[in-house]
Amino acid sequence: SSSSTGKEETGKKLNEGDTVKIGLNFELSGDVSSYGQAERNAAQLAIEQYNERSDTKFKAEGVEVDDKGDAAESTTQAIKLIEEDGVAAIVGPATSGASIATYEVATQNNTPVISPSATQVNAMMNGETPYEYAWRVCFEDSYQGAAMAIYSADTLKCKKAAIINETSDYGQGLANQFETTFKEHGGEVVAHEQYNAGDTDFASMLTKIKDSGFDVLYIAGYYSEAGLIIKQAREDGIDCPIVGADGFESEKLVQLAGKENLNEVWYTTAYTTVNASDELNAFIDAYTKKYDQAPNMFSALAYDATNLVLDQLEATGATGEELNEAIKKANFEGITGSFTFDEKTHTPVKSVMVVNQVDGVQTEATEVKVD
Amino acid sequence: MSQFLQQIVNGLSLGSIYALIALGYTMVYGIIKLINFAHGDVYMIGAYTAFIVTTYFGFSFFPALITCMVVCGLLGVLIERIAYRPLRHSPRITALITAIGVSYVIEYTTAYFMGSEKRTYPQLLSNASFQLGPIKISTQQIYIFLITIVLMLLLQFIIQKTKMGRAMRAVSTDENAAKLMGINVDNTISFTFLIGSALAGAAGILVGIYYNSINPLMGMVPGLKAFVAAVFGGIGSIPGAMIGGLFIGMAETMVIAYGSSLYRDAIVYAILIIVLIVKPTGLLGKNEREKV
Amino acid sequence: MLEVKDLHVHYGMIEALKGVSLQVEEGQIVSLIGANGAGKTTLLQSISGIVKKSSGDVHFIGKDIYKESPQKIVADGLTQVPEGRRIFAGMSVYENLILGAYLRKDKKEIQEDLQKVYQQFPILEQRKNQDASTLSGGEQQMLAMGRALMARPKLLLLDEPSMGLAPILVKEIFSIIQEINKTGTTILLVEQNAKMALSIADYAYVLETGNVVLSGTGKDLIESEDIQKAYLGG
Amino acid sequence: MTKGILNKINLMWVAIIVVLYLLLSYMMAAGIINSYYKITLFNMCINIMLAVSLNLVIGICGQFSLGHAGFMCIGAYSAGIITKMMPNYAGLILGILVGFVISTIAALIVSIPTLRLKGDYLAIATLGFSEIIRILVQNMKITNGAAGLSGIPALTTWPLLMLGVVLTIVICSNFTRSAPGRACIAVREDEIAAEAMGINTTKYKVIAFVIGALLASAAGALFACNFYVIKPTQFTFNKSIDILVMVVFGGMGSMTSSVLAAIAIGLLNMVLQNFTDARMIIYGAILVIMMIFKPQGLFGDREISLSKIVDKAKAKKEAN
Amino acid sequence: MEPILEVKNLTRNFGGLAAVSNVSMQIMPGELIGLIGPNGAGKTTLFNLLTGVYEPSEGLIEMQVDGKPKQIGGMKPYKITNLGVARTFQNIRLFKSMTVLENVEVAMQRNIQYGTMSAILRLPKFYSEERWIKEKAIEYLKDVGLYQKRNELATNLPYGEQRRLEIARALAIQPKILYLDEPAAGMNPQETADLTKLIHEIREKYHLTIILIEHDMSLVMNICERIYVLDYGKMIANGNPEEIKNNEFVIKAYLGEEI
Ligand SMILES: Nc1ncnc2c1ncn2[C@@H]1O[C@H](COP(=O)(O)OP(=O)(O)OP(=O)(O)O)[C@@H](O)[C@H]1O
Ligand SMILES: Nc1ncnc2c1ncn2[C@@H]1O[C@H](COP(=O)(O)OP(=O)(O)OP(=O)(O)O)[C@@H](O)[C@H]1O
Ligand SMILES: CC(C)C[C@H](N)C(=O)O
Ligand SMILES: [Mg+2]
Ligand SMILES: [Mg+2]
Repeated sequence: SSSSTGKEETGKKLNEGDTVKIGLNFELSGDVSSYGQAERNAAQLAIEQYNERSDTKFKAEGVEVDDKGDAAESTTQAIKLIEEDGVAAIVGPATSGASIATYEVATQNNTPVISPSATQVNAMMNGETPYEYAWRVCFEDSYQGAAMAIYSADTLKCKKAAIINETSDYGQGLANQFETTFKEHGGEVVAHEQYNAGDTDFASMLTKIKDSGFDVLYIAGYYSEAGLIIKQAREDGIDCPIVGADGFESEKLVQLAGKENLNEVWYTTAYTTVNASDELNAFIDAYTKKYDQAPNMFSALAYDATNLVLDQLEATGATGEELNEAIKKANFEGITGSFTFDEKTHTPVKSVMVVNQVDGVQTEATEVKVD
Repeated sequence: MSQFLQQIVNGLSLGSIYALIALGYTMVYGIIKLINFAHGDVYMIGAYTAFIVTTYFGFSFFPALITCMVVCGLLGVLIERIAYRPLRHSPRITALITAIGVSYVIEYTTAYFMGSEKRTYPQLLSNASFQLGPIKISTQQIYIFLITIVLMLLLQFIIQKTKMGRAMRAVSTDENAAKLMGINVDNTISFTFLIGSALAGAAGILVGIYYNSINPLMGMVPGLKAFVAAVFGGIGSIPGAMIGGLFIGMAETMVIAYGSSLYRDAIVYAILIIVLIVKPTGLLGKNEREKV
Repeated sequence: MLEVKDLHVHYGMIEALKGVSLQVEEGQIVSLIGANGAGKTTLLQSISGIVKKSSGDVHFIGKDIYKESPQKIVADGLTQVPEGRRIFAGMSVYENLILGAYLRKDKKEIQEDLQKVYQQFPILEQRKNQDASTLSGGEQQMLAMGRALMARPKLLLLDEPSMGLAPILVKEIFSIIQEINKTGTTILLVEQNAKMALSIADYAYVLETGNVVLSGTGKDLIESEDIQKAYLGG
Repeated sequence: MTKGILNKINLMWVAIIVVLYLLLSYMMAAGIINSYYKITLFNMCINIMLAVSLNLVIGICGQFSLGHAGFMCIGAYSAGIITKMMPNYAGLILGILVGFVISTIAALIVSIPTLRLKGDYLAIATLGFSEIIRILVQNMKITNGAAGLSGIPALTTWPLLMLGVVLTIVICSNFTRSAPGRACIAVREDEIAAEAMGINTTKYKVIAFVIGALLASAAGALFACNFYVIKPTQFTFNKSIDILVMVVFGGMGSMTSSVLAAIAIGLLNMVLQNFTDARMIIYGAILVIMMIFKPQGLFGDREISLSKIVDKAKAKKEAN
Repeated sequence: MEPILEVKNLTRNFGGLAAVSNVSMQIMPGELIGLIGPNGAGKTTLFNLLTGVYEPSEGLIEMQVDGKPKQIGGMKPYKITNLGVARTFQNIRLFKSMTVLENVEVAMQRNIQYGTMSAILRLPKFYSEERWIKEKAIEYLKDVGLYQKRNELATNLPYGEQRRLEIARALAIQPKILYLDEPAAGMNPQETADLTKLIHEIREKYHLTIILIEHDMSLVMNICERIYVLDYGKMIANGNPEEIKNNEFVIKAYLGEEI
């Protein structure tokens, strides 16, 4: 079997008709399994669609593993995928912590890892330089946080912000950047609260900040809690703009918050069904058909990440270093937008959209520039 | 001041929910001294049962509540039969491990069939709220609070005053002596699980409606908090569970209101530890020195 | 009334009863004596259905109770006062007594029986609302007997009722046993205190390491030399 | 038999360990154990250290602690932070030592007042304490908050792990089979009687608790330097439960059992990986079934004892 | 001669109940004292006070330590034990899953010099002391006739032997004072006779002061030099067996008409 370091072996050429294995390393159990499963589903869909096409050179096979939402397990599973299954690339995991835990092994073994949604600041960095084989197709938290701070200060003309963030890296990353940029743009942060993923009761937090005089509320977290916060805030009579990040992007946000409460709500995202492209609509249809539920942003990102790998495999017919080089140079058009990679950070250069909700319906999407 | 009053309302409603789960927990513990780790998951099943019967079969609140309580009650009995009864005479920690196993099975079976993402409820109870001077209370909060109190009183009555309750207490102190009185120990324990789990079912639907958000792992944290609440109040004591639940809810609320939300759980645990050091068997737990 | 034939009981690998047979006739006091670990408690517990029997035969008033559950056996009229009293701690004296009548539905008669027990053991009435675990050993023994009587047993099994009691109480307990017997309850009495047990017995058995080694009327056994030596310290 | 430390039995143990070590090293070098199995093996080693040390607290001393993850967390972060600054073995050793100091202080703070608590009350107090540790770590700058540490140098090597495992087992079993260990067992069996034997029960509970904490902290350090990344969410109450499961699954009070359980659960996890969606259902069901049919655990409270094996062999020889 | 133990006006309340009430006693070195009284009189509670399990509500307990009286009331049990006080329990409290030998070894804790470090590092001190402990423990087992059973689990011993093991364990503490709480409970006359002999032997061999609680009057009256009688927490009589047998209060409260 293969050597344990893989250092000397920098990849191999594929023959037409070969079956290429792609590792799908996702959070299939544990607290964050809903993200992992949504992404796994989309990745499998992409592979299935690839195999159904008649114009392809290879067959692809997705090898699923469960990292349980745990960093250590994620390392272990990445090694399994590389060593035991001999995958050409790994898509996943969904969360940053689990993703970062695979970069060292991936780089040692010349196997690209593409995370759909590891948005943590500097996630791909190994000190000053990025891990050579680590990639993501989402933008990083600070970027979104900054974008929303600019939008709130300049477009919405807000002066005083209250921030509520999840205690996770995602929440903290967004909140910190929002605070910094908002201040730079002349704003002030008058209240700052945190919650744990899974919390359901935000009454005391909202009661506490209610009188602090804020004119915009930034929620740095995912739809599952953000939906409840929005609902409870609106019912509590907080009617100023509520803004957030791509964690809001889900059908569930509407269900959780209630349509009537989703007014004056904006969030940053790379994925929007407003003015959806044909490709995006096709994806939504196919996904809905296959899994009997609508996809969300995470599925879309995973779909893009998988297609990115499949495209480059198809183009190069090689694994290892050559495949990785192709990814680095890729100019990818996906359903979450077109992008190239910033070679210094291995993060896509993508535009941020700010989406507005009116009665729970996304109405318009504006592009925001961060500099 | 008005903020303070409002925070008290917030604390009471959060606390009632913990208390509601803690009641069933403590009841089962009181009788067979088992930490029923799966209790939080039974509560989750309650929430899902209500979700299914209301969403797919269009049940209204009360029929849904009854269904939940029945389903969860039976589930509790089933769990006891399969996973705890064979271990009744093994070390308690062994049964704790089966409880953990059962908990995994329930959580992930639900995730398998219902998906692991969040679900939302139809609006089953009016969510009108009214202003009482400076404070705002919703009808749902009142419902939860009242139902919790009523159930606590009912439980206390069952355990202290009824024949079944006496049998339960007898089984809890001495199983073999209870048998010699003609008490059917198995049935009594099943009954305990029936009631305790039905309570969890009631909690499930109420929380589902109140927060409008359920998922297969939703029982984990409240299960743990309820365990903490039960211990705080003196595990095995029904009023203790009520007080413990209300206390934990109130403490969390006050830490957020006047401390830091960052350290919410840390501070609550610290208070808990201090209380236990001062009163090693919880607030209402019997401070029984073993007779030598 | 009670007939045990060739009863075997095992605890895991240990055979605690190795084929015990005995009989109790209606209205009698039958005593069972034997050293520690002879299997006396095991015998009573297996009759009551608490301990699993390996093989043998148990009949009570003509009915096969070998396989019956403890609560059925109690319902049939066979009640036991267990070794070490086993009163329910944390419950009041009154509640303990009422639990004795757990299977009975005749509320009124239960109350009457309660009064009877209070008459027989006045101390229990004085202490009726006290937590039973705070009673002294002797009081607990009376409670345990009173509790058993609340079931209106036809046959009462007593396991070492004098254990750990002061001499003055031992005498009192034995006279209570005789009184209970006079009011029509048959008694199977297990005792270490062989002298007392034999002196009130109509018939008696001696158990040694799981076997009945001797039996006879109480009087015969008291006079037997072997018994004198081994159990009466003579 | 007992001729000081260089007795026959001890020498036999040394021989067995050396052979086992060389065998596994060879298998790794030859690729019979590939990297995936290797990391699974590494993981098992860390779990052995955790399970054996928790067994000392729960199985031997009878103190129901649900806070083991907290001490692991301390060790992991101490080593993580220091080796990031000093990415070499000196750094790792320093990290382990710093972890020891902090864990000892933490263990003393929690144990002296709380070990008076009994059973489930103690469990909740230790659980709470370990959550407090985690929340502090989650909110500190030096630990990089919720994002955790990444880019920790991979200093954990096979010889180091083997050493960790062997030392853990030797420490725990030497302790158990000595006067202080007997005192701990006495405390577990009957606290009042133990006190009547002149045993300062608090002292021995604290000793066992601190040894357990130190070993967990060492395991945490090796863990941090094995997986590149550590996050506060890895050290929740669920981690403590996982360790507890190993202890009970194996058999309480037996070091051998904890070792075997850590290995068995590691293998089980490996096999179950193939059942992604049903994995946890099967795992849960196995826990239930296993406990019902073997409530004493996989191996019960038996220990592999060379001296007994030797005695038996001798007896057999003589009989022939 | 100074009394080895002096109890002055000792009281212990449980809620409203005075389980031990204003009790005073003087015990001389080497005496063999009986403590009798009806059930619930407070005998065991008195032992618990003397051994530190309970704290006195009022009163003093003075023990002769290094030639000076020392107040030990309310001290932690293990500290009192380490002054040379041992006891057995009314409800046997052995370390059930330990072997017979280990039970005795545990009791020798206070004579052990090596610490946790020596144990873990297996320093020479460990080996030499362990050997000594084992030899000593075996000696105590021989005293009570349990040497043959040294490797059995304590829980597997028959009742009578468990009581003997409790005595061996108490001896291993190398006490000056030994409290025995109903050592003959549940024994038949033959076993009781053997026990009586054993108590005599160990007292001679180890120069013990012994106080024992017993309901078996044949034993008490046979071997005790002096008897204290408790009733409802109060000391109602104190004297030699003849005096006690004929004391009308004792007859009324405890013995009944004839013995
Ligand atoms: N639960 C048990 N498990 C294993 N062995 C037991 C159990 N109960 C009793 N035994 C054993 O069975 C035998 C008979 O015990 P049993 O309690 O019936 O004796 P006994 O005659 O009542 O003695 P005593 O006079 O002490 O009450 C003894 O050897 C005892 O050790
Ligand atoms: N921990 C306690 N809490 C409350 N009451 C207690 C406690 N310990 C003892 N008592 C009470 O104190 C009284 C004396 O009990 P104690 O056990 O000392 O009696 P005793 O003389 O040893 O009786 P026996 O001969 O039955 O063993 C009893 O009424 C008992 O219920
Ligand atoms: C799927 C998401 C929860 C992942 C998150 N954005 C992270 O970086 O951890
Ligand atoms: Mg018996
Ligand atoms: Mg006593």
